[in-house]
Amino acid sequence: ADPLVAYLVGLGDDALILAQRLGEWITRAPQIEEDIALGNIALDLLGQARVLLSHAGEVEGAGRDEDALAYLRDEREFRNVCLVEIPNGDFAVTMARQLVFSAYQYELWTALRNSTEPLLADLAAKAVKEVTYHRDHATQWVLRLGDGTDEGHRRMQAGLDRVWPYVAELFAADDVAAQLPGVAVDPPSLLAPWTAYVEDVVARATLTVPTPTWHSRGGRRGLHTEHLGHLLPEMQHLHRAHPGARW
Amino acid sequence: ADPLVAYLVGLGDDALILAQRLGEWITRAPQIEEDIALGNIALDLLGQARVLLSHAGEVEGAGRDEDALAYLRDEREFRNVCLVEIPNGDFAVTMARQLVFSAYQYELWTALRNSTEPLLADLAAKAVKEVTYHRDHATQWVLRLGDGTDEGHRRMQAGLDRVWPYVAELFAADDVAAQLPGVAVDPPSLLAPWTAYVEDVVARATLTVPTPTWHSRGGRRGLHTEHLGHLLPEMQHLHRAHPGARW
Amino acid sequence: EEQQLRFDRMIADEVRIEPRDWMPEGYRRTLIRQIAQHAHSEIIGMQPEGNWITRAPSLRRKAILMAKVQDEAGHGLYLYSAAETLGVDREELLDLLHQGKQKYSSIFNYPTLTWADMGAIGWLVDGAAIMNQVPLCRCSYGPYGRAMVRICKEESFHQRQGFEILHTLSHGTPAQKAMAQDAVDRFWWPSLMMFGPPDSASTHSAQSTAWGIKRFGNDELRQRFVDMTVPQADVLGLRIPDPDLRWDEATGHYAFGAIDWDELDRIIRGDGPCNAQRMERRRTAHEEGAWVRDSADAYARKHAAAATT
Amino acid sequence: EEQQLRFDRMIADEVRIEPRDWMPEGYRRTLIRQIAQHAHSEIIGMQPEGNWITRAPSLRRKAILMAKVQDEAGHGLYLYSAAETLGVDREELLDLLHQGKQKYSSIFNYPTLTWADMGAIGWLVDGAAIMNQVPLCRCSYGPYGRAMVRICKEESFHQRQGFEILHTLSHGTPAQKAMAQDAVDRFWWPSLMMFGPPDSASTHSAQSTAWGIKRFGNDELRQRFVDMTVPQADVLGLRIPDPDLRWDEATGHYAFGAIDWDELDRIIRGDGPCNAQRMERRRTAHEEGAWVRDSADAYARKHAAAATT
Amino acid sequence: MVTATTPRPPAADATRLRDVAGAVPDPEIPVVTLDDLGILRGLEVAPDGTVEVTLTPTYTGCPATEVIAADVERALREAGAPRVVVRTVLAPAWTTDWITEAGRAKLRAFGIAPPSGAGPVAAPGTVALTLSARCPRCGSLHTREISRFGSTPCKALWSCRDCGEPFDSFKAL
Repeated sequence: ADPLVAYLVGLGDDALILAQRLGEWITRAPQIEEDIALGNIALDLLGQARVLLSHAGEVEGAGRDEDALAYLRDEREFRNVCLVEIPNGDFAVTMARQLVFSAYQYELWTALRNSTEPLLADLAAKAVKEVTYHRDHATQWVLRLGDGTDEGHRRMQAGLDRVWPYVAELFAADDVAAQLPGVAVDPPSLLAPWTAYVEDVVARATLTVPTPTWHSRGGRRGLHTEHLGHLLPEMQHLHRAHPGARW
Repeated sequence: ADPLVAYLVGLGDDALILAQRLGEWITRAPQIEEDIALGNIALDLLGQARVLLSHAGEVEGAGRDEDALAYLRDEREFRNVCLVEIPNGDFAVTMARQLVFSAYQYELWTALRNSTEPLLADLAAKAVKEVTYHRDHATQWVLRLGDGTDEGHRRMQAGLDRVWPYVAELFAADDVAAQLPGVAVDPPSLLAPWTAYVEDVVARATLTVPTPTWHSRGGRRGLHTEHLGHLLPEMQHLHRAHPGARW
Repeated sequence: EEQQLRFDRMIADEVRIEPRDWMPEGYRRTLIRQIAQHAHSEIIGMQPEGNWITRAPSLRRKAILMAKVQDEAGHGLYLYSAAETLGVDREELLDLLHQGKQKYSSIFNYPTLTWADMGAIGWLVDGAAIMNQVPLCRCSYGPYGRAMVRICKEESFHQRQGFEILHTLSHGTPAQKAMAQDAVDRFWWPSLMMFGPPDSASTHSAQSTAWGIKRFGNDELRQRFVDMTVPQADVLGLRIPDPDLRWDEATGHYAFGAIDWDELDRIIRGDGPCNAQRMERRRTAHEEGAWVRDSADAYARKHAAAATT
Repeated sequence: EEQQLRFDRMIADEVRIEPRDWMPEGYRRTLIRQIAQHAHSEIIGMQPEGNWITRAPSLRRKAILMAKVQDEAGHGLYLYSAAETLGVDREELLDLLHQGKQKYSSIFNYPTLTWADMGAIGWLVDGAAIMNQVPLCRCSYGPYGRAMVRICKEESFHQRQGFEILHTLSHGTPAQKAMAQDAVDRFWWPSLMMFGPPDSASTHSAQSTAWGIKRFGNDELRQRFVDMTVPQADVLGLRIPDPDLRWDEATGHYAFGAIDWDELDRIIRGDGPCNAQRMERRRTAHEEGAWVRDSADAYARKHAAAATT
Repeated sequence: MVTATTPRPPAADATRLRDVAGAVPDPEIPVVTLDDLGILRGLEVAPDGTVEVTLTPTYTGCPATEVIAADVERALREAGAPRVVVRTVLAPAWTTDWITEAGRAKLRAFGIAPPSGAGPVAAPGTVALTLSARCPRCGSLHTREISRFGSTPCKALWSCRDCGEPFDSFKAL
């Protein structure tokens, strides 16, 4: 398989699955502003996913468009990291995941602005601006919850604890990226700046960086949590129920 | 459309969808005995559903088997009452729904033992025994929760309040049944014995029969709650993802 | 008094009333009630469509739907802000909604059962909403009128997208076309009810008209909606579910069948298919979010205090 | 003392120890630990399969799977009862599980990612479990041995169903066959680990053997399992994911590749893909069910009191 | 409407067609045109008469982008273009700096504060700085942000502490 296709699909799936999870929040958020904010972030991620998956389909050259990739692959063919597929939990869990992921994407897109693959570089230039907002949004909430009420603090710490086992996978060395020097970013190289940013936020929020006893692995190889198998039926059902239909 | 097919599908869908909901409890029940009991009841209902849907397919004569009917119909083609599709809620909501539904099915199958349609009469003779257990199980739990702790009482009353709006639909006059004298049971005729049984249980449980301000309608005409549209993707996904495959 | 005279003159001259202007208490209360109901409708109206975000059949449609629901939340916030210029605050208004003391549009008490409902809501429900709202752009109260101008523009975009969803479906597979027709069958009559009871049975109207809040009667707007929509149904290739619908040469309008006002009454009383569900979702979101809002408030107080010391 | 001598003689004569018989404390503790771990494995083992009940691809398979998971719950209850004959009660044992102080089989810390995993679990995991459990039917402790007889019968039925699922898939569409192969690829090595570390590294074994609890070494059982399973894979038309696997004429057994014991260690330490999830589900079910159990207890007390007064 | 002989637009017509495309209104804020927003990046007429238009989306996920493409295509066809190809390019990334002075004036008149200042500051450890939006109604800078994200992805919701007016503010990007 073409590593570029795999790389694009991996990044695209991250964005797609997280957009799907954030979409579940809409009409359930703690305040209307957050219905909007989470919807907005989801929309940005969906936009990234569409660009990445469309381009993956073009490079692959087998006639698959963004919808074929999003709706007609099975669980084992998805290449997202496990972090994005875990259930939303309460608002603190979602904000912990947002902090982790948006700070990761911030470093990722910043680095990919120099990708030798033009589409990635173009998308990165655009996405880094969007993700700056996402990261700021998550940062503000981690601060407000961590350094607000006792309940906020307790829940926010629990949120960090819940998502931290999924962090290491984001920065694990990746076969696919290794085959694409200049095009892709080496995930371990993003860890230091990510850590600097996130640890600062966690400290300012009077919270503790968790030290998890276990770590997710293998999302990029299609080894997911059991949660993805419940997300995909909901996402894909209608499309699959009408084979070949246009929408 | 053949009213007999519609009648069989309606009863079959009731059993199928409730079996699906009860299946969601497994590994989540308050004690292991209840994982077993709810699984057992689900299995009985699934058995009823298979007989009813298979027979509906045969009568229809269009080559649809139980799986075609269960997995390849869309939401608007399902004919179950809305009661069975509402989310499980806590254990009290589920037990309230079980009391309502098993007491209804007890009267239904008791009456259908005299159906002139042989398959219905045969199934009824067997099902009434199963349902006697289901009704007893629900009754015991409504008593234990209603007349146990304060929290149990409060939650059990809330459970009754949650499901009672869906009761009237079970006993609403039904076009399809009306076209099948001798074969089908007239739903309103089941109300009096059902009420006698259920009101006695509710009273013994020191609870109050709710008087809801609204009522569900239209499940038998394919007008469902929005919940069914989230249950079906999960249930049907795998089957639909592999068109024509055998399992 | 003089203030009242000045107010009456402004209304008569179609000069807009602004937040700092004096206004009669009844005018203020009427506006608060109407703007709040409108804002609540935007917020509750997110639910029937939000129900399909996770299931949209293409990524493009998912994006459009997400953006639309977000628009509705934005309109809701916008309208609550407009209401706040009249001296209430959003929390109070939300409390009144949650307690069932203020209403939202009954149309949102119908379930969205298929994807085609996203089309029917855009085409019919947004279409009816726009018909109701365009006259409000000239509302005598400035902030409300100006809000409506911007909201109407965005709603037109939504209506166009709804039309496009139905158009795609009605020109798609037979199953898609059937889905589209079914959605129109279910949403047609409730859309006509969105204009409210017949003028003969409508309360509030005369005073609202005098105050320059309401500009047209319910029946007149309903007729305009039917006249606009029927030819669009032809373009869609979909049937309006009304056997009595016909073009009336004499009046130059479409004549249509009798509306089941009992159904509207029942739904307004709370006995609609989704009233309980919509309110429960709203209350649950609010209650489960309380700790989040509390923590944010505590943080703000803490850091405001820190900044000033 | 005399009791000890009598006990030793019973063990030597293969006379079964029964609940009322005197037994050494170490024997009792070893059995409690082993039976509890076995019961916990049945209960936790419901989760990977329970995960597919709502998604089973045919009604027949759904019924079979439901019945199987229910059997596992039944086995769990049965085993907790066997443990209770040794003077502990189920609540204590569940608490130890929930606190992480007693273990369950590591195999259940792998996720079930596709339907074919239902087949692989039945064929490989239940197959390995049976291989481990059949000797326990002759366990020196009566209640445990008799429980195992019943359980092994039902497990054989499950294994056969698992084989049948994989057989159907491997003779189905290419996608189904790929799904089956993928499941075997993922479950093969973890199944071999189910027999525990190599005898050279195994603790507890010698004493358990002396007490008539354990009958065979881990490596011996593992070899039997491989010898039994490899020909079945041929029937299924599926590949065992081990490049070193070959028939060894000299030994009359299949030789197989090196097992990644680090992986097993990691999972036993808690760093497996689903350890946290399995425990969380179990604890949540227990905690959220507390009010139900409490109310049932209160009801029982109330009505017992009423009956005696 | 199809005429028997569709006249092939001369290459010199490119300027006219560019004006046509640039005058297409934004579907959600129809008081401003594509030219006002600066999202029409180029228009070329190929030798065979095909008109190639290049657009850039305001946001990657902006669902209006496809609608805009369809509107441009229709407008150009009505203006006589025989064949229209609309391409969406991400680079260079659109920025609110590309909104023209005329566009800003129109936004203000419509009640939307045009973008000013910058997005959140990226450097870690600093408080994100957002400049105050000017009330498009009374011109006051005494305003407060109600929601960072507004009804459309490109806007935030503000309100004026002086005249009370709630207003959308175009986010600086």
